[in-house]
Amino acid sequence: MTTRLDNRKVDELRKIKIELGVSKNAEGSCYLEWGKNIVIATVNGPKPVFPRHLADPQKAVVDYKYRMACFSVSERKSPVPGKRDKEISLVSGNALESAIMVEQFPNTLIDVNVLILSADAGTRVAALTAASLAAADAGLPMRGMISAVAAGRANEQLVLDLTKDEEDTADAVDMACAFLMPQKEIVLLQMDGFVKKEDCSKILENALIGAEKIYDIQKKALLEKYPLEGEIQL
Amino acid sequence: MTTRLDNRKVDELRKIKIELGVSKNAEGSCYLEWGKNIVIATVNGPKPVFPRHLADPQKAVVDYKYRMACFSVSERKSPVPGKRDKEISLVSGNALESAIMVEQFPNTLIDVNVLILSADAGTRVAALTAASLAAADAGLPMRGMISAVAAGRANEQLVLDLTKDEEDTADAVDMACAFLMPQKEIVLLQMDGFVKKEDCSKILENALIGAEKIYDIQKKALLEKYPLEGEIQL
Amino acid sequence: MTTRLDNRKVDELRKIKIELGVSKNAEGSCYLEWGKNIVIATVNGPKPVFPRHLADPQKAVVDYKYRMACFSVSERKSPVPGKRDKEISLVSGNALESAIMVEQFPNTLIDVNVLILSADAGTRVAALTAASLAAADAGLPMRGMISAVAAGRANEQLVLDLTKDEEDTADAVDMACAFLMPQKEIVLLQMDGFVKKEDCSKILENALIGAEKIYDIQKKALLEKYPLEGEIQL
Amino acid sequence: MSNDTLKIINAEKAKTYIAQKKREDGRDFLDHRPIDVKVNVINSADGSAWVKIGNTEIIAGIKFGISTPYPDSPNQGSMVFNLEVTNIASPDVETGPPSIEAMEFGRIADRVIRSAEFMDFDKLCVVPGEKVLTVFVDCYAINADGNLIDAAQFAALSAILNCKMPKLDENNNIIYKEYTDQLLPVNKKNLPLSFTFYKVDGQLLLDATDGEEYAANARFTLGICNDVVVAYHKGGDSGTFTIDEINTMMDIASSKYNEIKKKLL
Amino acid sequence: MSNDTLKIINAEKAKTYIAQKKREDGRDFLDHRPIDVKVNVINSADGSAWVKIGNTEIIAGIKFGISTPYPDSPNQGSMVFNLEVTNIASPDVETGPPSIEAMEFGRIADRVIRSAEFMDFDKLCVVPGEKVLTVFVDCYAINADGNLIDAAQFAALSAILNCKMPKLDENNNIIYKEYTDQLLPVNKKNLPLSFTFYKVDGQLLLDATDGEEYAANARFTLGICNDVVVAYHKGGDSGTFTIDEINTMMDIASSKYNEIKKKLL
Amino acid sequence: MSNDTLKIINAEKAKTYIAQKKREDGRDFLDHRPIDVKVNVINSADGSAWVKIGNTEIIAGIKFGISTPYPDSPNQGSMVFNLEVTNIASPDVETGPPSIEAMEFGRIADRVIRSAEFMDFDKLCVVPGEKVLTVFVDCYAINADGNLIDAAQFAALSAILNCKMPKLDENNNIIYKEYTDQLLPVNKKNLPLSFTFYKVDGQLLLDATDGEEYAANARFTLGICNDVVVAYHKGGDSGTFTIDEINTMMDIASSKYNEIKKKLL
Repeated sequence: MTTRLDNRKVDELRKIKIELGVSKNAEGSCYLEWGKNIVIATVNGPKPVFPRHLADPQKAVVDYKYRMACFSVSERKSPVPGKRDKEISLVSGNALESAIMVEQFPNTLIDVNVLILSADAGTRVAALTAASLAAADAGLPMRGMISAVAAGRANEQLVLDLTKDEEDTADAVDMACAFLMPQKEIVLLQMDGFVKKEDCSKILENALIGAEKIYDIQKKALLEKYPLEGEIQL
Repeated sequence: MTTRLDNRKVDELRKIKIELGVSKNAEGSCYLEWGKNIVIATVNGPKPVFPRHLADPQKAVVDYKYRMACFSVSERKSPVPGKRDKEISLVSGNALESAIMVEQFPNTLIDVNVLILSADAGTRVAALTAASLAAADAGLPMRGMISAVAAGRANEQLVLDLTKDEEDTADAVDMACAFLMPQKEIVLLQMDGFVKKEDCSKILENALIGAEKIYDIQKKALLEKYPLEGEIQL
Repeated sequence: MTTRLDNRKVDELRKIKIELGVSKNAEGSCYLEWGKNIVIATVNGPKPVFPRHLADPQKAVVDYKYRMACFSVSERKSPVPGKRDKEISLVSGNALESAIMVEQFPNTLIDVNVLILSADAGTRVAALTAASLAAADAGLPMRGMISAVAAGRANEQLVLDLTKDEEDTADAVDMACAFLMPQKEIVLLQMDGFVKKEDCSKILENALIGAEKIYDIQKKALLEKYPLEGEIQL
Repeated sequence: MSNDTLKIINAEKAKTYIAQKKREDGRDFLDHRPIDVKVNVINSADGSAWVKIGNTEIIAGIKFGISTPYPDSPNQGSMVFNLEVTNIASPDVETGPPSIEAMEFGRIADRVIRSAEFMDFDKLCVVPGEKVLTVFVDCYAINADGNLIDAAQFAALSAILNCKMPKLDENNNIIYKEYTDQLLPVNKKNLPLSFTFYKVDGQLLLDATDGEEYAANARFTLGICNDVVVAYHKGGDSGTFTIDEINTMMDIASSKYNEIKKKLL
Repeated sequence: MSNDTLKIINAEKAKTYIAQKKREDGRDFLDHRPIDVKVNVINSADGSAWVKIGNTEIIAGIKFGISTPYPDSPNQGSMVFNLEVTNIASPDVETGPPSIEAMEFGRIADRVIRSAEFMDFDKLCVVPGEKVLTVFVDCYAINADGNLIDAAQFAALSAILNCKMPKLDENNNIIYKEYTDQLLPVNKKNLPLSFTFYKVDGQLLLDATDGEEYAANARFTLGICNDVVVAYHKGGDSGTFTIDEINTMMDIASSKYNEIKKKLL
Repeated sequence: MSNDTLKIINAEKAKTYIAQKKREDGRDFLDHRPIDVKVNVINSADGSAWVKIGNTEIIAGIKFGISTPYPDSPNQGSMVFNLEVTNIASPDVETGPPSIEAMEFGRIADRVIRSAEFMDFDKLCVVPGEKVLTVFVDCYAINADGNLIDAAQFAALSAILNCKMPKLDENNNIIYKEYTDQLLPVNKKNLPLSFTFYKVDGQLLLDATDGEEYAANARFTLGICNDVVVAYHKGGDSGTFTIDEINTMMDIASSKYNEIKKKLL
């Protein structure tokens, strides 16, 4: 097994640090360090929807806002959300919605905010992982956790959880995956690259292995803050 | 009589091809080729107006949207509608409204969309001619057709239906005219130039002659699709 | 006492000319020339608020719009209101609101428009002085007048009512002050500079002296147009 | 009483007068209200004019700027025209971005000024292909009581006619508030004037008031240079005109041309 | 009957058919509707294609522009892709700025085209570090009845494959409507094709109609070059897929690749 | 319970305490809550600080950019300051474009930092007249519980004070994440600090909480360098101050200057 740029094993995650309930004003919140990524997520709601015609009589609407701080990337990003931010917000909101029992709260809104403070590849999966924890921290009834991770290829080997440096290698491919756990259902999947079918399947398998690790870390974080409930719910 | 750049006679229209009902989703639609102009128009409604305070208790509101495809002109146009598009939409909507019995549908909206796919001078009159046909195709009760055409001056002679090449000649003047037919009432009239009063009157007369030809073409197209109704209504 | 660039005394105001009721459509209006500043202010209302959720059940909302004409400054200004315009509008609206008995008109809107036609330093205080007169001209019940003036430092001396030329001197400091008169309460106060505490207090005292002069000029203008009421109200 | 109700009452009043072959202010149908023009009223502007037509008041101000010419006209300066009709002009105007109608009014006034090769854009070239002068003409409606197109066009024209060329420094940048003794290069022979008509119950009205405009269902603006037409713009709702009416308006505008020209020159 | 009601009825109809292991138009679940491609249909465009998939119609048109290269790729031209889904395509689309869904559709189609190093951006360089060609690909939905991502991708691809390189003048500016005999530099071996699946009540559907899309709760788009995957994009509401389903869709798309490729080349 | 109702209750609670000459958290009226400053917390930023004042948390991050200087200061770099107060900081903040209040807060904090010639913009010049450094200071409210102006000003200041100058390559472009051993050129003697007071029922409060701010009807911010005033900004609704109150706040801020300065240096 060859060595990765940061000496991790091919199936090794970067260091992850989670703190729940960091935000005093939010009903649920999560601070997440994932390698050099830093993410804060807050969840509020369910609450009334304005304007009313945006409400859904069948379920709560999840308004997921993914934003990158201007200083989170190498060259300063404009503070105005771009197409990428809007697209990630849309698909991530759908992914998170599949984990929340939104049908219990018709005609309401669940506000989800994720701010990327520092970015080093994999921010959308880090954001979803944090947002899912913040939703649980907010006490929302959930049918599982969203455990998200990127898998891919770098320097001629299939690897888990790529860094920005790995993404910049010549043959790099990055597949952002989010699973509803423990059900192992895919709720987000995005990749652009050039990958043989067999490798594509293998990367997806790797992602699931990674997601299972993430799920364990998430459960541990929740059990620390909510010893009893955690045991039952997860 | 001197020859025109494309060898037409001074009072000769470019070749016009009309197809009604081209759009499956629209209640009325029209595909129009007019020389090198290509136009698609759709009409939907009457339908409820949102937000409600935009409704008119006396009549249907005609929301006419004139847009040019980015690739319809020589240098790529921005996809964002500009002042010119908005102004043409406003005056064309007023023109079309004079042909539709809008007073029969108070508090409703009639949506009119015109997309210019290829442009070679005279797009606003081509658009109105097509939109009027689409309105008839949609079965809206009408007090007449809007028959629109440009007339003007090019190469020292007064001509009908100028091309872009003619518009680029040194002394060119282009007068966009739309008539409610068969009443011969002017519903749109726009010109910028430097034209002696007598010539101005003459150009307007030429435009009416052109509009009568357009009107015949429109009737023919409608009679082809609606053999019986056409005979009675027009 | 050294001389100022325009030969005024340190506590001398520029020439002020006031005309009330200049705008036929407005319920109250004021044209003000203050040195080379030219300002027009109009006031309308109280009137219903749309959309309704912006209404305040306790009082009238004062919507103060400060705008500079494109040609009012040395280099042409964009017609789109910028952050500076919005900020001045916000703080000036709050200042004017303290003079109007807004609690008498719950759930309504008072529209205040100020257009700077020509600018030569001190436009925000000239605007407030004019807007307060326009509010009185509109017959709104008031607990006093807003008398506004700038005071500051230029060429090593503390002066009242700086011109643009004075503002451009090396040590210039400009403090925009608005007082509710005759109560002498501060309703707007803005300064950026580098001023010893003692001087800061002195500039503020100078501003009050200036505001008293402005208040006299305002009273005179109102008495001219409203001989009887003026005597009683002010 | 809401503004809308007031507008409807004013429109009804206008119609009642017209039915009796009169106008509320006693004018003939084809007369202007008194026109008053003051020039160079704004110290900060490079040129300016304050035009009153009855109760309608518009201020136009000019500023010069240096810009890069368009690739297809490397030796020509340019003009940017802007008309602002805000809440200050009338409580009826809603706060917010410019209305589509105000935009249309501005574009029509702009086109009339631009027509007839009135302004000599070649003489606004500073360094061919690199630097040209841009003339910014900004009009502000101060009080709106109808006929804003013509008032804006008159104000812009007056400001242009009384505006001196700016001095440039050695780097060809504008020295603010310093001028040569040359006026802005225009062709006074081709002075284009705007004449806007409204049609109320079949009657053509020149210089309509706000109430008359609200009562009308069709508008027509002509740009005229003596006996030459420089612009035609039909607007204003779904009313129609006949060819004869167009020709009539053309003749009326032409006959009034010199009277208005005198007020502006 | 409001558009929303109609959509719900159409979705219910789609579900009823699927419950009976059928589709309303008689197709198998993994079949396309008839695909019709016409190229060079727009005179004003440098390249164009009109693609019909059933009742869905999209027109793609190409325009060239000259621009400054990005600092990090001084020798590469660029592509700008834009998909417009307006009211003209369907009365359901609201007037106003593009919807977030239309934006997402455009971004997915864009990425599939961009993938697989299909376009050779190095050959779009005019003056290294200074001037490069930008290829503007603008797609307009003319009639929207589902599968807009694939239709836009097919239309863009067809327009690109049939587009000649523009002639440049001595200053390296584009001479409009004049072309060299070179085609746009693409690598036909790596032709990337888009395959979008929707999932309705557990059933995977290829080339879904509008009613089927409305009935679905998950969408998946694959970009495929033969037996190579070039893009994966899960979208469309909160439905989920299993790893097996992803692999199944990959195999289906791969097996249909040559059939679609033939229609476009 | 709606957020508005909660705000009213919190404001009433604040008023009740103040009527009893107390604050809910036991502080004196002119005391700050505990202030906690952590610097260089964000790896991707060139400088950063995380400031907590009670429950209020703001993160400031710095990024350098290369830009063209303004024509009137060809040898000076520039600073762009931005404060974002979004939904993440408080459920009360509405989704959408920045509120006018957040914009005002940012402008005041910006002005205090800019004052007193604290930053030496001459030393940010790279190539006179051509290239200068721009210092982007972006502040994000992470949790909003009052006193955002001062918290943002403190955070920005801390980030600035701990930020090293970037290395440039031979073309004078920034090499990301490489720094010289020089700090950002500032004049520490002129360290300007922001002190914001709110007035509730006639009582002046320093470092107000969200509930206290909602109860107040006037706000006053001073920028102070020791015994020098660098900024005055009255804001916050229609309440008023007397000249004596302004002088009192000036003296209080001046007396607290060194205590706060120590926390930031």
